[in-house]
Amino acid sequence: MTLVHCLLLAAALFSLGVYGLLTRKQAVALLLSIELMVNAANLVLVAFAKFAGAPTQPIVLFTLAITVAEVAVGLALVMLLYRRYDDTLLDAASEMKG
Amino acid sequence: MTPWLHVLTLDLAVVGAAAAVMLVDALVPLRGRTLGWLVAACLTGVFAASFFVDVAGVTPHGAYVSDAWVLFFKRVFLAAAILGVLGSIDWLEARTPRRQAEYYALVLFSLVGMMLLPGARDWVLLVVAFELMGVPLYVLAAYAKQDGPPDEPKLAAEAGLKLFVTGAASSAFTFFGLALLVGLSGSTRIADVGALSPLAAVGLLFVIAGFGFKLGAVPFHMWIPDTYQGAPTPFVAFLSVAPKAGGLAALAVILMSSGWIGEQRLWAPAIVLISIASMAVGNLFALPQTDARRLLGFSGIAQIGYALIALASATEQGLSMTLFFIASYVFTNLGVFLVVHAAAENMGGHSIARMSGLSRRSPWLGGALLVFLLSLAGVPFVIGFWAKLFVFLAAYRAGLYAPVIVGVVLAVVGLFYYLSIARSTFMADGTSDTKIQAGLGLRTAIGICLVAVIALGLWPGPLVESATAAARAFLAAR
Amino acid sequence: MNDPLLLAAVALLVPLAAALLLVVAPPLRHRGTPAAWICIAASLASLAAAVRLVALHAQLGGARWTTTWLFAAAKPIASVGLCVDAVSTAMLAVVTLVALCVQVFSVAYMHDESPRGFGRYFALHALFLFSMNLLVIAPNLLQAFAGWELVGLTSYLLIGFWFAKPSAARAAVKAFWMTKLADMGFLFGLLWLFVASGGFEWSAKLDPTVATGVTLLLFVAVVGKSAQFPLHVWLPDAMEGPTPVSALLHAATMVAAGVFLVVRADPLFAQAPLTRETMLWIGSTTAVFAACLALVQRDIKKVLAYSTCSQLGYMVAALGAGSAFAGFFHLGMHAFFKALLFLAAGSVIHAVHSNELSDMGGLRRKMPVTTFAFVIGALSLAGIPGFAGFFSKDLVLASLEGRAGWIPWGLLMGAAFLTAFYMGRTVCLAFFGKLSPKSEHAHEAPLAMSVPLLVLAVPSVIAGFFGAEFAHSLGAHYEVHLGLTPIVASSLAVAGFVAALVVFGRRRDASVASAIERLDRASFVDRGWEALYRRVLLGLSDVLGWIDRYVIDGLMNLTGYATLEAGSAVRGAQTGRMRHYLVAVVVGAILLAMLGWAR
Amino acid sequence: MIGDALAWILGAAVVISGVFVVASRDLVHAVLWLALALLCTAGLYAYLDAPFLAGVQVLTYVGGVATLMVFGVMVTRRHAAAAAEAGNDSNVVGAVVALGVFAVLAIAILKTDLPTSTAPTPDTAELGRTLLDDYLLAFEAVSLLLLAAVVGAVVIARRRDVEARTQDDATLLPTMRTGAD
Repeated sequence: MTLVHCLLLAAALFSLGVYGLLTRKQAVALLLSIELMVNAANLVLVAFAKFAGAPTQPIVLFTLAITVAEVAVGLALVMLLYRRYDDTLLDAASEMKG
Repeated sequence: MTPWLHVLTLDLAVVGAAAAVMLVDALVPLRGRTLGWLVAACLTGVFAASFFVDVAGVTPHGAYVSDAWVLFFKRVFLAAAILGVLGSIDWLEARTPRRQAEYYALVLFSLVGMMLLPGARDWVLLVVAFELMGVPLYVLAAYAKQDGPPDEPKLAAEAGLKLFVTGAASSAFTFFGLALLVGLSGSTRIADVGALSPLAAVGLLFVIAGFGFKLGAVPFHMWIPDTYQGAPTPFVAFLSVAPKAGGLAALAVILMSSGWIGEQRLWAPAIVLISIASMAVGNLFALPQTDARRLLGFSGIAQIGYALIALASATEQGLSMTLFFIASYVFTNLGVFLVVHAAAENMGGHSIARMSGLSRRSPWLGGALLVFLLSLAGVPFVIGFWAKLFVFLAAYRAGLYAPVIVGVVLAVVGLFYYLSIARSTFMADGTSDTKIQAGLGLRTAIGICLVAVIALGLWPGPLVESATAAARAFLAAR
Repeated sequence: MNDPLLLAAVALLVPLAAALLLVVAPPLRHRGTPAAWICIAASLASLAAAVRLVALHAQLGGARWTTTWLFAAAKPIASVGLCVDAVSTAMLAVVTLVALCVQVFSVAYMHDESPRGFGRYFALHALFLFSMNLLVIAPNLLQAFAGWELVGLTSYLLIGFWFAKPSAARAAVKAFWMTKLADMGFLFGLLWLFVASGGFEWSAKLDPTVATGVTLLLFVAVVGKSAQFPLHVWLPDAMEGPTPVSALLHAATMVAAGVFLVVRADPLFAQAPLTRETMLWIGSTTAVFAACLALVQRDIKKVLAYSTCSQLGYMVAALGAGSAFAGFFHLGMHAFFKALLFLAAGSVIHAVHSNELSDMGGLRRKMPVTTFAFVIGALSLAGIPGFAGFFSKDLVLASLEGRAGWIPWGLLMGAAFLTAFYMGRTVCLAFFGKLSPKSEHAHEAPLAMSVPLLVLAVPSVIAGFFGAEFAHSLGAHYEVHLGLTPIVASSLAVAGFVAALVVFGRRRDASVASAIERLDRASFVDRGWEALYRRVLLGLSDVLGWIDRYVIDGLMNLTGYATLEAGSAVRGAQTGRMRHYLVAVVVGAILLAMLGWAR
Repeated sequence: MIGDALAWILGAAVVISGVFVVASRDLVHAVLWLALALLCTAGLYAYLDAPFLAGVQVLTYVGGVATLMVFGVMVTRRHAAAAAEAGNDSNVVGAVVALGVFAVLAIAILKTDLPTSTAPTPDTAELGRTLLDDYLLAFEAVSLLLLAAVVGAVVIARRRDVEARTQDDATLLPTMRTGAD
């Protein structure tokens, strides 16, 4: 496997995440999709460290930590959604528009 | 003590304040409005200290550079936070009297993130600071989760979630872009671009897209009106200015860095496109709005479009005018939101129609609202006029004729809907004649904004000077 | 007090001090009457300083003082200051005199206001006077713009003074919005001027294209402010404001600011023949167009409003013909007699409690002083020989002789006839004929109202005789010569008046209450007059009125409406569904990124 | 060679499980597929000389996935997942946009001359050193971020808020605190 392959793999993973982001209706599923996208970014970081000697490995830890923080808040918000609407479908929360 | 720690004096003071807020709440819970006033006093102290403490310097590996540029932004953020806290005191006491400390702590955390942004010269620090600014905002947007009018809790959940979902998606794009940029250049320094490849270009534009979300620039803007409508209005006052200033700072740090400024051919068209789209969408969508917060949300989208024009010019003048625009926008938009908040608390809602009779029930609030709206509309001689004028002048000098023409034409449209609010406040309502009640904190905040908008409108010189000095310092040190 | 600059500073700053005092001391303002006296005292001081300046200027000449206002990058961008010369001193005197008269008049006219409203009214007046003076003595275009905008803002507040009335609030917004629209021209012109010449000087030297562009942009602002075709539609609506406000704003100050700007910036306009040509045509079109519309108005204030448009058209046409002096002279004369007319109309409205001409009639017996004043104003406006309006109008017309194939000249001659005719009509309907029911209880205005009328009546008659001195101080040449223009103009004016008397004056027995119906019934003494009046004049006016209401105003409204509709149409894009928000984010990111690999 | 083959298999597994993450209708299944995808990625990290990161990845996501599972169960317990995920036209839009993203990235990747280097990747000790040296400020900022996130998550997720307590509770609180003094 070379850098190109890793990057293409990551791009595919990222695109899958995008697809999930745009099609899933469950709020939790949205979080899964975002995890996939961040995972793709991490793969890019690790691949560059391996094949190009870039100082990117430590950054993975940062993106992981940030994502954990985001998901924690996100899950809390999903719980709030669930409590308010008795549902975790995103389209439930579309009262404000226009 | 480490020789460079003084660089972070102000940031550490804010961190200390956040820690103190949580500790105080855990040990000696303060009742009433005391905590809010203490936080405001602390921040005012930090703001004052920014004029006396020497914070110039560089942290190891040049990750963080503190100079006039950073100070300018820190003062802007601190001013926004002080005014935002002052404006929130009464709302918190009225709605969530037992959930105050977390609110202030989260505002302070977000503030630390903002304050780290303009000095960051390292991709990792920049992105982390950006997230530190952003994550507390998700929570604050949903803060009214179970208080107030019956539909408010539901809207709060929706507001927080919409902000979070778009924000988290944007972050994913930022991370991917960051990974590509650092990987390709082999360095985490923002200024190290290396040979610009198509992939690096994509990386940069992904990062711009991610940051554009916080700016509320089109097409990453759609959360704005909904979040503004559902979140607590005093918080929205803060949300509508400080993170935008932070986003602009971050964009400027990247795009005007010694590495990227040479690649202007790549990013300038992107910024121009975003700015034209923001002005068009913001102004057009604002027209049919009936809720003051939604209207101001769209107007804020348009205003960011104006700020981006100057940034796109990629000159020292353009950069300094962006700074001037941000500072003016902080006072104007905070002021307008706080007046809307004060009015809505008394008049039973945020719809523009509800604002009628405001001028009679409180001439000062009505007058202040008119001044802020005129400033947003760019009418002479309040500060917003200079902001627009300078932005247009800078862009014109840089040869960006298209956005200037679009901007001026749309500014006229803006005048239309700003005046529609003003007109509504002048109309009689006939329902009530009682005076508007506004707490001391709210009144203080509005008063400060009003004085700033008028005084800087009559005498913009000092602010122009310091913005220019800041821009020059940045360009010299980058 | 012999220092011109000090006097100018007094004229400028005393009203500001009064305004600030009234703003920061609410008790003073809320009491009402003290606010009025503070404001009037300030205007009096301003007037005294201005009069002294006029006298002093004749001996000493001009003076100029500036200080740097704006810095950017340690380089002065602009300055503010005082510019004392013939134009500014004369304008200052006219403005302060009219303002003072209006304010004294208002003390009685606004008597029924609550003390708070009364105080606010005078605070605004003081602020307005400051703004206008700031514009008048501006040493450069930037300060003029500051004054210009402040004038716009305060006039917005004054027109919308009765903001609780929806129509007044709407009129105020319309006036503000339309003039602001035009002000974008000013702003652009200013920017261009700055970029081209590095400053904001009145007499910057520019290359021809730039000069044309800059002056055309400035002229757009003038069209808006001075209510020229086609941006004049806000002016009739602005009559919703208190009548003294109309007297101040729509006679001597706000609307005249546009003309004044062109007079001031004459060196710039002199470099742009194309702009002047445009002004010539727009001015003469407006003059005749608005005069036709004035003919059929039923509201006495709207007659005067359209008449103001028309007279401003004269001034703009004169400026277009390159005769700044003629335009400026007419501005001065017009300020006197139009303020007089508005105040007299205010006096009538105060007595009758109605704006409608059909509610008036026969007032000459009830209100002799007001009638006297109105007739003086009307004769002056009509340009009857001997009155002030005659001299200035003659000068304007003379400056147009032979220009553009005599067409503008002919248009203005037609307008002169129409002016005399509609003023004659107004006088007949309001003051002669039978008493209407509403006029039964009318009584003469109190002293505070009649004195300003008489004061303004004096210059409305005699000011014209000082044309030569005035011209001399401006370095222009002026003499009355007996030529084609004065003879034709004065005969047309007299003819117009006589025609109006014949049409409206004969039937004194007819009920004036139904004046309008009477016009519509075929009840004219002379069938020939009737045919001429009904078929030609009324027909023309009706057509023009229709165009005005449905085409021009309609277009203005349509622009607003279309923008609003566009806003509503796109509204659906904000669906409220997060999925769509995410689509926008992702698509935006891809589009941006495509910019990247497209390289 | 065996490593390479294994990497290809892992890569394929990542993509396939990714497809199921976004495509499976049952939320619990989707979470499990995500766990598989993340595990396979961890394997790739190990292959790419980042054993420490592989470990972190596995450890972090054990907790994370467990939490997500709970949510998945919570949701599906009450609602028929199938009904919730009933198809609509947005799948087409999503597919087109996702393909667009992939196309943009792929074209940019293929058009770029990627840098190469034979420099050794840092070992775990080196990683720890840089974290507290080069990235010191960012590291501290991240710790603040985590603190803020915890505070925020608690604020939002607390089921019964403090002010929702009865008045008695409210009057009780000060006395309790006085007692602690």
